[in-house]
Amino acid sequence: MSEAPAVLSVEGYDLSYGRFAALRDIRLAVPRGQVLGLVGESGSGKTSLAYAIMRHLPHSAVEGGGAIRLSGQDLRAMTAQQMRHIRGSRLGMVFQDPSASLNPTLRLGEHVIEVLRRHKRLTRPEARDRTEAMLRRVGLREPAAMMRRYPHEASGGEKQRVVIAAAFAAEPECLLLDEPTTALDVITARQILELFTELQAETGVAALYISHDLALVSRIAQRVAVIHRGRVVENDPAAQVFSNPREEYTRRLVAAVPRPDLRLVRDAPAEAAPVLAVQGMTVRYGRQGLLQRLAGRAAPLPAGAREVSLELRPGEILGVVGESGSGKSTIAKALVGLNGFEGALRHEGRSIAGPAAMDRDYRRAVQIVFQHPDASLNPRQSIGQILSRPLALYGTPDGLSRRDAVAALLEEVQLPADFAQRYPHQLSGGQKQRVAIARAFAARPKVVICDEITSSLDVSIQAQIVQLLLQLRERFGTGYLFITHDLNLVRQIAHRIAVMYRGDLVELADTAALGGPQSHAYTRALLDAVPTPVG
Amino acid sequence: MSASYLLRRLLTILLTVLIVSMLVFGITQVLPADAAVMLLGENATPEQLVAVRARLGLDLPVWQQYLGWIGHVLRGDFGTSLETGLPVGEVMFTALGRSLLLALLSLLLMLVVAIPLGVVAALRRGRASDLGIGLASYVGVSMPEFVTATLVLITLGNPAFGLLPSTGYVPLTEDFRGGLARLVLPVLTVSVILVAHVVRMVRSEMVDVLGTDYVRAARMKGLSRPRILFRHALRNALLPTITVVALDIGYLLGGIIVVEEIFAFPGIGRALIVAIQQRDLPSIQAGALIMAATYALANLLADLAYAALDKRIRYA
Amino acid sequence: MLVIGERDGCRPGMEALMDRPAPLSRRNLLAGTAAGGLALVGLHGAHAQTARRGGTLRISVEQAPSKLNPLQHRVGPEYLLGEMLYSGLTRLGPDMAAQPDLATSWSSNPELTEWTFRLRPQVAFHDGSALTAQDVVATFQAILDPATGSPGRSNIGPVDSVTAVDPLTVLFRLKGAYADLPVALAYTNARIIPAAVLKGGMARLDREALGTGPFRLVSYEPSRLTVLERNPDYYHPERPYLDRVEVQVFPDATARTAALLAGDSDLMLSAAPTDFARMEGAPGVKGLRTPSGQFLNVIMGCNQKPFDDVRVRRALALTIDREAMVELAAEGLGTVGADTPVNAAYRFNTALPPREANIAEAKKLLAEAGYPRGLELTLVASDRPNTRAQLGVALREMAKPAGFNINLQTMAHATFLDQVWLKGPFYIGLYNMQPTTDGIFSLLYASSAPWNESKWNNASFDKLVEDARRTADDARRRELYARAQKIMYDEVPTLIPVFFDLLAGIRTRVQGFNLHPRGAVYRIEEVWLGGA
Amino acid sequence: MPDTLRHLLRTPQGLIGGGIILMALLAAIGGPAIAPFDPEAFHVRARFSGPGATYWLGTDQFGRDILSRILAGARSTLFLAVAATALGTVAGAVLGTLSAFIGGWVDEALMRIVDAVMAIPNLLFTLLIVTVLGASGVNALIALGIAFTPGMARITRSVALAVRQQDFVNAAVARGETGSFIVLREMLPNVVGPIIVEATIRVAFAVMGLATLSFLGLGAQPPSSEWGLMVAEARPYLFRNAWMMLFPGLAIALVAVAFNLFGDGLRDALNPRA
Repeated sequence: MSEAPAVLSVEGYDLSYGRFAALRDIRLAVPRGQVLGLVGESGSGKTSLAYAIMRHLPHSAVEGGGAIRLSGQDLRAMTAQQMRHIRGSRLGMVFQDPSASLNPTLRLGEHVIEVLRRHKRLTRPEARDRTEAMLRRVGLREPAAMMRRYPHEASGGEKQRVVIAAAFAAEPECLLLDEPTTALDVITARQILELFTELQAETGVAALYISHDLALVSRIAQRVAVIHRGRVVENDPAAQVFSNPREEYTRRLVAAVPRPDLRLVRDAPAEAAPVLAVQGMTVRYGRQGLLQRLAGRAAPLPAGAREVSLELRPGEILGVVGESGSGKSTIAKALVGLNGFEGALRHEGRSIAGPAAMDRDYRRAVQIVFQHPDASLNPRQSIGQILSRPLALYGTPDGLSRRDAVAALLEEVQLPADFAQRYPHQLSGGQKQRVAIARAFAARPKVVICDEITSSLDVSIQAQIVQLLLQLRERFGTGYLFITHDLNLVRQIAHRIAVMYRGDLVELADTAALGGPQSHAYTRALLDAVPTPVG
Repeated sequence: MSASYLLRRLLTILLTVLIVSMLVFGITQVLPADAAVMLLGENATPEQLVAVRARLGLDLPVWQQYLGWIGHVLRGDFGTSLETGLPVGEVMFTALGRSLLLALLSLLLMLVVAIPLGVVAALRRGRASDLGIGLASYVGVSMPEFVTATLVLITLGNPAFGLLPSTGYVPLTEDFRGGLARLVLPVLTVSVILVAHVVRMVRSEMVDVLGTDYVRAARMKGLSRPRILFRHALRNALLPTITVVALDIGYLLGGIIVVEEIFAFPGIGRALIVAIQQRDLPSIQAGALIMAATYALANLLADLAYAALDKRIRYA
Repeated sequence: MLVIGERDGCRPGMEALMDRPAPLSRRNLLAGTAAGGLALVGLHGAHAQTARRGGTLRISVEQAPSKLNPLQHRVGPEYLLGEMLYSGLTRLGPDMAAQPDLATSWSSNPELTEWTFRLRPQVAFHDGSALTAQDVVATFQAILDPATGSPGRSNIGPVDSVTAVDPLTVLFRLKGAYADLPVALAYTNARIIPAAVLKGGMARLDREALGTGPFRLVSYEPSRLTVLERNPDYYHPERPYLDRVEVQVFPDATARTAALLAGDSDLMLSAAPTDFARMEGAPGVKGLRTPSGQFLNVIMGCNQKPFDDVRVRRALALTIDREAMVELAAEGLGTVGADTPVNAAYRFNTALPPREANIAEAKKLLAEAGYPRGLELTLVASDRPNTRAQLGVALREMAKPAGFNINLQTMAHATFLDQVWLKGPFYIGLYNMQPTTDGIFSLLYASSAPWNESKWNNASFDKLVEDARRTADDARRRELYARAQKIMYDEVPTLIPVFFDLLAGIRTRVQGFNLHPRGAVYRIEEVWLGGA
Repeated sequence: MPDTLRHLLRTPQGLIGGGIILMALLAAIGGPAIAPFDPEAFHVRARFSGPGATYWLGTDQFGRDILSRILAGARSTLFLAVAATALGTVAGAVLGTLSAFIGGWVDEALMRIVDAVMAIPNLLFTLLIVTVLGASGVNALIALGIAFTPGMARITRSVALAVRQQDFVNAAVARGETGSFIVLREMLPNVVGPIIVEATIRVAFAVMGLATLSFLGLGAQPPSSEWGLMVAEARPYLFRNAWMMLFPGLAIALVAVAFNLFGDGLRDALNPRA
């Protein structure tokens, strides 16, 4: 425990919503110049805590005992009016998604100016000058021009810089950061994180950094508090939490964090002919409007993916990484016939000309699992119905009855057989994704395309799902086209990794060789940006 | 927004109006009425009818008649009324002018009343004032204009009380005060449903906006309440309302038909009702077409207003 | 409740015959054919005070006067304009007798087949040109020309030819004897138009008015407002008294009444029975009411089953409680009818005892006619005016106990005219009062009548009407008409349970206006405005 | 579905709206039986009565009992409104789904026409159709149904397109399901919810629209006791007996309010966010 006086301290704080205890006996302290990481999975209470500190709670919240102090003053004793003067000036907050937290109809400069005018009592010209300086400080190259823009005219990174400038504008004593990089792509996130670290060191602000990403937090925070079901279960120096967790929960959490150095797949795929081969595949979006067609001025349609060539051998796990919009999902959709494509696609040596040519054999062999299980399971069908459908299409194995086959499928994905009667909304996110996986495996496919299937899940669930996939592969010899933006995860399991950037496949290499001196500059930047766990 | 966008929108409107013209023309073709008989009365001899049909082009195939008609319309000639023999376009556009006056005043009143009410309801969500406004707006949305109009007539317009003149129309240029006084009751009636509708819209938009991250962010920045309300919340809440108002113009033009009939207001709605009752085909065609075109233009204006206010929209 | 034949039972032309109001019988004998200049002074409104010049009269009407050409007028508001802007040869007095207008005197040969009319000298049209016999000839030729589409064509009598004897004398030759010609020539469409205008085609008259009437046209916006101003060159040196007349259109009766009560209009030419009581009670306003020959009749196709059997017709007539019907259909503002189209408002009428309701007798007749278990019928009523449906609903209820099961079917007026009128076997008609008894009989009920809706075709009735038309002696005519009426009473070609009074509303400062039973006579040039 | 019902009755809108609709339905079914008088019987001596002990809501110009007429009129009013909505909804749903599913130029052409029709103010369009068909309750129903169709087609199409974007439909396509299976089994059950909500709210518009048509003389015809017609018939007697007009007017407003409330409640109940 640090001995310096705490800027922010939470002492034995309780909070509940009705009978649900959201926070129990929270104790935290952040001294000046330090960053405390607060890590927890969804529903753990970390965001409730942030708003409790900001004194912005819904009417249904009931506070128990405890105190929340800012430089010794108890914020719980403050009136709403007093709080309005503390927020933004002494206690700032940065949100997850800059696109949502900036008012779309206000110019970017105004977001900083309003803070300075309010809390620093500056005149408009003074505030404008100060803002320009601030924006320059947060690394925006043409601050004056940027000030005149609207949020939609700036990139995500630029917007988050503006948000950070606004947060630091009034020189607060303490900052709360609620997943400030989650909505950004890896490289930008890295830059924002560096900017924050610099500013934090420069201003000596005390910061509470909230995140679900243990690896990331362990790199920027001096101490890490782990919150689980409303309780802080562990509060230790960062390195210690990672390398030597005290609590069982933390241990599990740490174990679940993907570490590229811990390979989960050891075998190499057999040197056989590829099940799936793609040569020069280009996928275009949209269609020509009626007017354009009539006018005969058909402009070429934008391509989501250009000239991509890939091969997948039986049992191979091929990772595909890239930021959003890089074209990874586009390829996935083309492979299952949801998009038309140009170029060649071969399945076990057979040429597939387009979606229309994908016959039952092809579809049986190539299955897909989507990112959001909420959207990919029909809410009006029971799990049993959902699973029966592929069985009806592709046949029920071993002369089992349909019902038994459904039960068997559920068992394969480690769900109880009586789930067949349930509906998707009665299942948790992880369970739903298991159902989606079961649906894909009902066809006994040779290839399953996993399109970001773990990215909406908490890290511990993610680990279980990955485990499941690997077991199934063991059992059925299935190959995966594993699409993700999580480099750490894919490096744990993939044999080879394809890197996509703005529609182009920039690199395809063995996992071990990735990032070597031969690697593409983008690949290296990507790898540099990824926070790997300390320790 | 670019000139080519504007051009494209105008072309779309033209296409829409063209389709409407076909529909309207088609409808008037199947109406149980014969223009030649209408013109001559039933004392006409068969030879006369044949002659008149030839003169009017009624003996031509329907599509030729349509082309002839639309050709004239494009040159600004809507034909002459079978009833009065007056040029229909002139009559309808004069009437349209009055209806637009009525419509614009109703919109104005609606905005002045509905926005503050909607905001109050949103801010006081779940409290008595919100429920009261909500209930009133439910009732307002559910009252047909003729019921509202009659209620207005026996209360505010009741000659026994002598509050307001209830009927008729005097051009504002002739008698400004008298003309305005005569507009009060119709405007009031038309506004009721609009207000009720828009209040609900403003309220729900406002509730949504108050729950957004950027309003929460503004709160967390410790900004003053007026600044959060006006600069951050209201502005964004009103944007979608504009679209609703544009849609309401369609209702407005329809509702005006009944209101004009009841208050003896000589607008395009009443002109149309009269035309329909008299089976005056050129008047029906012109009136319906002009109304549809007005509606389409109003929608374009709303789009442009939206674009001017919402910086996110870029019309390429 | 359209007093003056809205376009209503009356399509162009038919309305003619449906709209004749009746005379106030007391004044019957006053207006002689040869009254000459005397009648000019007008028995119309005998004013106690002296008329004052000046002011604007605002008249509200119930529908747009959508035709300006007087030869084509069909409805009340148009007749109003026609009368103010134009003049006829004769005009209809309050007693239903002809009075001089542009003709100062007239005479006929003893056979009643040739009539000579002397024109008033030095009368000028609004464009300054002088009125001559040629204008009269051209006007009547235009009316008789089917191409004009003038409803008056069948109402101006059996005119064969019209010729100018000299610049101020016109000779009418008839196809047969006709005692009522001077009255028939007062018809609403018979307005004299300059021959020069008619030669140039009539389209001009859709936008301008070129008459000899007491007022000139200032502006014409049919659906809203028509403005007229005093014609300083009108042949009567003092009239009109008003400087200006505005005709406002209020289709909605409630709105129209409200405008009168609020003082936004001075004269409401037709009032709804429901609003009549309100006007009586309001300050500064009074209701005007005159009994009239306007009626609703239930047409039964006498040439087809089941109405070819007179017992069925009589049975239906016996179900009606006529006193109640006056209440229900006319709000009490009417008189009981005895199934003949003439009543006390006409010059020639013989009162018949109104039929009492007798359900037992009705049942008996129906059974005798072969319908012991009742009769299913569909009665059609047009939607304008709403009194038709009102009467239909009442009839349906009254006839129920006798075994008549009547389905009421209402339809748009235009559709009604197109599909039912003159064709259907069972529907409700509306007729305005006609100037003469002959008119209503020979236009509606004679076998050869152009609007013989019930196809009754009774030879003895036809003969009586024909004889009366050739008879100059009033007593003899009255006798012939009484016998015709009796035949109708027994045979019941149509049901006529109610005659409607004509109703209007007026601001009390308006003087000199009298409600004419015929409906289409207004005499605005005699109106003047008193103090507030 | 029982789940939805429970949710629905838990929202205040759903409860109040449902309650009023239930009452109206009872009147529609048992109206004539519970009416104190024959709705068509004249009481000539008691014309234009105000509300009182004998005639609870007063009598009309023929002395007919207003309460009995309102009860009897519930049937035609509700039936016409619901049927008009159903007609428009079914026609619109078929058009919209087809348009969304076929796509391409068919979709484009259909939507252009829909846009054009929607550019005609609704009431005007209805008026034109009734004028062609002739004035009667059934024709008003048809006209209103036709007038509702483009709007419903629009909504169905956008809901269908949204559902079509869903991954479960993608999954079905990727699985190689037939078009009809995808439309009928995967899409349709998810499209009906929002459409039912929309349709419920439209019943309110239908009630008002039919009343307006009757008011203009183009809807139900005497001696029907359809509420809009009752109001229209009462108008001339406004200053004589305002109750004649007030009660059926209130009945219309009440039922319209009820359907509005019920629709909003349904929307909340079907909304997963609620």
